[in-house]
Amino acid sequence: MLFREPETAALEALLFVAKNPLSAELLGEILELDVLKIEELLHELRNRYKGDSCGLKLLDINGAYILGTKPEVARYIEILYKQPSHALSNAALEVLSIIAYKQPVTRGEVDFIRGVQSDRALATLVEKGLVKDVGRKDGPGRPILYSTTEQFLLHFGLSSLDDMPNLEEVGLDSEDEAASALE
Amino acid sequence: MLFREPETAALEALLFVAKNPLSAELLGEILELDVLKIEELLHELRNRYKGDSCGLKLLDINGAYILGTKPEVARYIEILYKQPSHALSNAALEVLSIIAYKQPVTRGEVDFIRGVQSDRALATLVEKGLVKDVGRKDGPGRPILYSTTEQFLLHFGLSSLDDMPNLEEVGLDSEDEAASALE
Amino acid sequence: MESQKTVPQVELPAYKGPLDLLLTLIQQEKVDIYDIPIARIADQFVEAIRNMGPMDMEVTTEFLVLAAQLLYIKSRELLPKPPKDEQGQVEEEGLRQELVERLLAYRTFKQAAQELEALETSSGRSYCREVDVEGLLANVEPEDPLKGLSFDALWQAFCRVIERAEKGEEIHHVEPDEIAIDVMLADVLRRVILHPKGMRFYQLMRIGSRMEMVVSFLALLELLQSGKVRAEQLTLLSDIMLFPTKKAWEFTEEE
Repeated sequence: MLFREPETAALEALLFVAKNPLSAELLGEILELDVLKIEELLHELRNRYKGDSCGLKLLDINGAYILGTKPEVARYIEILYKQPSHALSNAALEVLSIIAYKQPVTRGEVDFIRGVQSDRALATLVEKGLVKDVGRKDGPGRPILYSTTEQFLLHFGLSSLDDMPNLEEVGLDSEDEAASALE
Repeated sequence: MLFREPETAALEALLFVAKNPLSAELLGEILELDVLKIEELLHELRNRYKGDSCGLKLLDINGAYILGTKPEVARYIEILYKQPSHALSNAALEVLSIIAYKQPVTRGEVDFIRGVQSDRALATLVEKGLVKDVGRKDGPGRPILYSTTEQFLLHFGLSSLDDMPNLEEVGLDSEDEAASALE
Repeated sequence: MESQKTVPQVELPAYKGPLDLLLTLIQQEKVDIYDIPIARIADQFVEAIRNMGPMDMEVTTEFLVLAAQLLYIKSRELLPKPPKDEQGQVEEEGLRQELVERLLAYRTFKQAAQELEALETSSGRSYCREVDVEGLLANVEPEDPLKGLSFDALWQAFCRVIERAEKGEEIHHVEPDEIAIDVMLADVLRRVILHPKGMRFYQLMRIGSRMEMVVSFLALLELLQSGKVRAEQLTLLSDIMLFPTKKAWEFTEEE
């Protein structure tokens, strides 16, 4: 256990910097040790990483070795690297709501309803996979038609667009008034 | 020692996967621990790596942390990467020392101090990522200014520029005069 | 000359420049850098360059420049000094002083370079990993951009659109008699579209002026004529109800 310490250190360092898994043969060549000895040192490393306070792990990939992280710590790594997802802007929400209610719809139609340009908000929605291009509208310029995606339905727990609250049912005050007057 | 084991493991894993050194503040945010606690866990890791059979090392670069390999095992890594030892030439070391102590500095200033052209040595240093272009000096020709990089700190095992060996005071004073004669 | 015998020890390619060579010669002579025996050192310097053999032209030039400087200082010192030539005296001192300063500065950084070299061997040469972030995250699902968003928030966004249409900001900010028919046309159509279950004609009025009513009515007539809006009046005295038709969505083509 106490001998071969420098070689164990070198072995660990090699497995640490390796870009691809290293075979026991290659490790043996570099460290000038026979493969059996390498296997022994690898075993020692594997044991060392077993402790709960250790976040590293010896990965054996088709008989070649490399250091990796334990699955238990994966979520922290995700936090480190995940792009903080920015909440959708008000403009994007407005565009999304219009598309949800009146799909398929063109950008020009969305612009008209909102009374302002919606190109940037629309691009964000497409990029985030909430809205997609579903074809082109007949007529001059053949503008692109947009609809919501499955991801949109999934998020709101809707199995289809028919499950969307009805614009007529949810009601606007003035609109309710108007509707009741009508009945 | 025995509590906070999962956090220590996560800390080690974060330092392992980090692309750049991580500050204690960021680590604290990810692990939901205060900075003091992080420092404590870092201390624990540092001690763990002290063993001769350990090839890793906790690097502290400008107050941020990352895992690296110990200097003792460098030659094995150089064999793995099939790189000749990346030790620097004397000329490169001279250029580097001038840049390190006088940064930001132009090539002309370096040349003046050395009394010889330094372009080739400087190009090597830039290529190795030890030195970088940090802008241009005001004045005729607007020459490029060079400074050292984090890679420089790593290469020499320094935590920050403050860890650089002290220069003889006399030397620096007269040198400043000489350099100002150039400007 | 005696000094010439010491010169061949010098292994020239090791010199990093003329200052380095000069410094080495001074160290070999074991003389104070502030009190260089210029005549002797200059000769040694020139001799050393002579022994260099073919070298990089630029490097050779740099050595020659310093050699010339040394020889110049030497010649000044050897010349008998005219008693009243104070300026010459000052100039000579200045040249020597400048040389000393450059040597001192160079020596400082040469030492610093040696210290760095020692550091490189003892504590440096740490290697970090090359991290493949994309690989790390390959199995991670991208975060839901709708995370934390309730349906209510989406609905509120829609209500904001409706409110804005109701307010008709561009209408309010214009004097009623300036309301252009096409502005009013878009405004009326937008509001009718947002009331799929119908809205009363009088709801279109915001200001209530006669001009507004006339322009709104003209806009409505045009919308009725183009078939984008349908009007209903259940009884003679009840309100006129306005509904969007399928054709209401054909406005973009006109824009």
